[in-house]
Amino acid sequence: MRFGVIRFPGSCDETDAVLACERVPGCSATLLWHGDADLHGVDAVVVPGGFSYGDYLRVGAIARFSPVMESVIAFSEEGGLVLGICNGFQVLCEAGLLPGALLPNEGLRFLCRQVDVEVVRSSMPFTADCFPGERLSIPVKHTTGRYYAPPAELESLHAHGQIVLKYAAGHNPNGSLDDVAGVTNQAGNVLGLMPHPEHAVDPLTGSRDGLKLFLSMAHAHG
Amino acid sequence: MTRARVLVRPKAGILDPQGVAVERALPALGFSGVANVHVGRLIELDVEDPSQLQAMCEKLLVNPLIEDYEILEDASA
Amino acid sequence: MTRARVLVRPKAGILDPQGVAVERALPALGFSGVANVHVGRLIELDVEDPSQLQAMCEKLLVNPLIEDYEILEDASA
Amino acid sequence: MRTVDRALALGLTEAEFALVCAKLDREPNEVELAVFSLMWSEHCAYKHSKKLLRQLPSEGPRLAMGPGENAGAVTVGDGYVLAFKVESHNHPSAVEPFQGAATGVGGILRDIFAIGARPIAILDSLRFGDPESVRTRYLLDHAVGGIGHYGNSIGVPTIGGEVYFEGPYEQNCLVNAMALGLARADGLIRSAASGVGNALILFGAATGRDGIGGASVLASAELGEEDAAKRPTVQVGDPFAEKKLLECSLELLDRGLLVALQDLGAAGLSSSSAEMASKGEVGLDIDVSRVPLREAGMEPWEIMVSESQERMLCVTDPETVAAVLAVCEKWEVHGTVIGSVTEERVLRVLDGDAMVGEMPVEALVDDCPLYDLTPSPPTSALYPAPPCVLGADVTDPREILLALLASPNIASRRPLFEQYDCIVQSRTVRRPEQADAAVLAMPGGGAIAVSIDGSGRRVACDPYTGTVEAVLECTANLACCGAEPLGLTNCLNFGNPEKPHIAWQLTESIRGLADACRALEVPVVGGNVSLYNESGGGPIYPTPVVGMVGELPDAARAGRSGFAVAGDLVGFAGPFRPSLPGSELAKLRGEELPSSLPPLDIAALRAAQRAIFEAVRAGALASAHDVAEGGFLVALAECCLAGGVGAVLDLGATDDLERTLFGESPGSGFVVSGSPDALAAVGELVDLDVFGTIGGDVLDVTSGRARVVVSLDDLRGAHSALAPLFP
Ligand SMILES: Nc1ncnc2c1ncn2[C@@H]1O[C@H](COP(=O)(O)OP(=O)(O)O)[C@@H](O)[C@H]1O
Ligand SMILES: [Mg+2]
Repeated sequence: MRFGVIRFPGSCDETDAVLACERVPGCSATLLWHGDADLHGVDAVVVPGGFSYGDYLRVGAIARFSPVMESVIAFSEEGGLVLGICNGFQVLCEAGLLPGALLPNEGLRFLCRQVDVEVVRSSMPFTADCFPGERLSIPVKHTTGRYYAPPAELESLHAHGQIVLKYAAGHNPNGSLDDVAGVTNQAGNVLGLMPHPEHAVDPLTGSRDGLKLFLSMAHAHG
Repeated sequence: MTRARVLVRPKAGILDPQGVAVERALPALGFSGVANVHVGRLIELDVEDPSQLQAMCEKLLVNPLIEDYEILEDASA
Repeated sequence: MTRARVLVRPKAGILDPQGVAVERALPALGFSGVANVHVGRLIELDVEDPSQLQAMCEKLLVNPLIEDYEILEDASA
Repeated sequence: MRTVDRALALGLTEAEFALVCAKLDREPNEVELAVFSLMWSEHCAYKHSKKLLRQLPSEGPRLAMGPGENAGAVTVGDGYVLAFKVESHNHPSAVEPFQGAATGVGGILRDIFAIGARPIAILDSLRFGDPESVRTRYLLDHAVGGIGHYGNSIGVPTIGGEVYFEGPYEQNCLVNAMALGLARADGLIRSAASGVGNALILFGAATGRDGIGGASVLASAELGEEDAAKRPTVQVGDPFAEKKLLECSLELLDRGLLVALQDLGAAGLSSSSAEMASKGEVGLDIDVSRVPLREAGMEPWEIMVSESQERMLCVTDPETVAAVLAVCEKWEVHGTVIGSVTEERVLRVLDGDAMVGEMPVEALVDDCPLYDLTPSPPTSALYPAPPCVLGADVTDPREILLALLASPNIASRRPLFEQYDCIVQSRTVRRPEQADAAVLAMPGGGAIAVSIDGSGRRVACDPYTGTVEAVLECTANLACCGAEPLGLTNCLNFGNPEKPHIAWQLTESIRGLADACRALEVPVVGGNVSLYNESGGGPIYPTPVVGMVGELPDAARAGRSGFAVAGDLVGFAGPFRPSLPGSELAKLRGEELPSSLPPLDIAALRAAQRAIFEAVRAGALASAHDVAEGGFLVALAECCLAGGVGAVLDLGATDDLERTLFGESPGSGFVVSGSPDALAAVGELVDLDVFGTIGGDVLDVTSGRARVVVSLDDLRGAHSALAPLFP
């Protein structure tokens, strides 16, 4: 399986995401340039963390209009797997691929911290290698990670099982509603999350728990 | 060219920690009688065709899920 | 209570990377004829004594080294 | 105004102005005067420190690039080199802490990629006044915010640093930033312009009136009443622009398109072009009318001295100009040919067809007079005693321990470092508070450890020994991670060197630095000097900040500071001879600074540290932590806190309990833990006493009839004292 990792001007974690994908047996990864609409036949797309276009104006706002994002939208509509991490999550929300928005952390500061994340739903392509309720130790690092959706929408996300990952009790770093850490679209082929699974793929640098997300994607692809 | 200002503010009902922080800091500096503080964004620009402003807001400048906006045209000109 | 707005913008001559980013993004979305874009902050607040607004700006709301401001009183009330 | 008066206003002395006229054979015009005044400023010319810096050893088998280039570098195996440098941004940060600190980070990162290395880490070294003061909290909060903003946004992890709070920094905070970069050994590039006829290309951000006369003038004069007037020169950092500049620069190098590369720092185009010409022994023609401007109507002299951030200069063959510009286009950075390399060693400034300045390169770069200092030790105390916050009647060791843990210089820095991305780039093996130094994995499976240190208060007590201590503290931190030192960088933050006792502090400190580096066989690969850190409140503590890089063969065996395995034994190693004068406890008690510190036996300490790093890298020790501020008992508490586990220890009777528990001697004592066999083996190589066992959730220490019992929760509570500073 081949992952494509998007590179916007201002992306920071794209190389880390490539390294994470490459740790999955049988998988490779390539960088996709923001200005190139061609996805080069990749099997899944990762929209990585960072500060695309400086995150000026509003996080993710400018990146969503880049040529590559048009193709990502089309790719997702055909059922392709799209994983948005941190800034990537913000971009996917701005692009309308995921519900809700990300607001400044309650504490207003950038926060880099290892947190525990709970798998709410494991019957889906991104978390199939986890068991329900499993706690994953994954770092967060962001200033704008407070998940928000209007009350009715949030209800519906719960009802449709679209809340896939939650911060474990006492681990919510940013004031996200209902401790939401990661949400999926209705179809279940697009996942956005604020924690950085690509920074939890090797015990040497902290934890290996995040690798499960990439392994799950590979298994889903078959 | 028309000079325009777009005022963008957090939608009512959404926690605005920046507003809260300012509201808390003011009394400590001796300013009393301040309430309802909100912090948003100001965008100033020259536009040839002011009728495009609304579309610009809806497409790029504002996220309607979390923000309200107001356009002030020719504000300073 | 008076509703007031403080418009804070980068001082002339000070680098405004946000303004540059927006100015670059707009044409790509099909909005031409836009220039001189600057992005600043909007602070809205209710004050009992509007004569204190200037002092609030100078002490807390504005960084006078790099920002200018303007006070709009009773703007929406 | 007469030219000479303008020269004086710009900071030149009368004699220097006369020398400029002699070098030019006439009076300088406006452009030339602006350029000379900056090139001959303290900041650019090092006129009060250059002679002293010559003492520093800069040779060694691992040296890949020594002082003189934008950053130094050492080899780290597998064909890689590691570039690193520390630099100050003190005055800009005192004026506007967020942007000052942010642009400080931006500047040091440019120095790293200017030699062709990809930045892989940042560390910060901060000095502020009393955290109880509103001003200090504002400065600290914003400086930390600025560092985080720049480093986080550009995708370079901030993996470590240090902060001290001391009265003399109240009006002169220090913000130093260190950066490291990785390059292939054959991928480094120098800044020497060469090849007559080659094109000079400016790329990056457009040029505005940022910091005109800012950094160089600010950094070359004491802060005084007229600060307000200097304020319009604030530079705003744009990490997004720098990220593009970085990728663009490295791609240009990768494609082999460059002859020379240089960043624009203090004094902007003037110093960068003059240095490139000087190093290459050529001349340069620069047409300022070609420089992309952010503001209309800028004068040629303004363009030459603007300190707009995020800009680079490169030299390329005329044939490859188009290719260079295409790469610039790809990364959306302005790239403009602004001039060319000439044979005659003259910097010519053109404005279109008009010649607006013509200066011999040598005069600009080499002919600024270098001054001898007139050092003289002070005859009375230079600094007031710190305020007393712990009465001398408090003698219960438990109470003292908790007071020390909660004191600003010792309390946990978590509220600061959590604002920094310490993991981007996937190399961080040891994050803040996991070990005494940060550890980064290297391509071949090995690792490097990095530490930055320097206690100004101890240097104020004794500039020579205090500086030796700073170096040994750094090597001790590396040793605890299993690393052997490879190279050193430093930033010398001092007051006004024209005053005899500041001159003495500087002279003694550099002598200490040189002696320590020689004895440890560690080359100084580069550094920076920041003088005139004075205000109405007097000079800062003399503050040499030492940044050091070491290496260990196996990243997986990097040491940890926290107690790891319940049941393991705790030992204390090293020729530790603690003393209380000048310690943190003495500070809390408001005691006067002593006028000297006990001398250190560098050779003995080197041997002890070697024993520690050998044991750590062999995997024998489960933890190692050096005794630093606060002494032995504080070090034990830190081991418990980092490991989340208690320990029960019996030190035996001692004749001076307070000195044993709280005395200091940087770099010489180590709390280690491991199996009985492992400690016995380490004990063969270095003095080592076994004191007890890891386990439980209290720290329980007995010495003679004294006993200290503190729960982990109480330790943690005291150690979290800085949290309220960042509400
Ligand atoms: N304290 C010091 N120790 C060793 N080298 C130093 C020291 N201070 C400055 N240098 C060296 O002098 C040269 C000039 O420094 P500087 O003007 O700060 O460079 P840049 O303009 O690239 O930042 C650099 O190579 C630097 O490493
Ligand atoms: Mg440089």
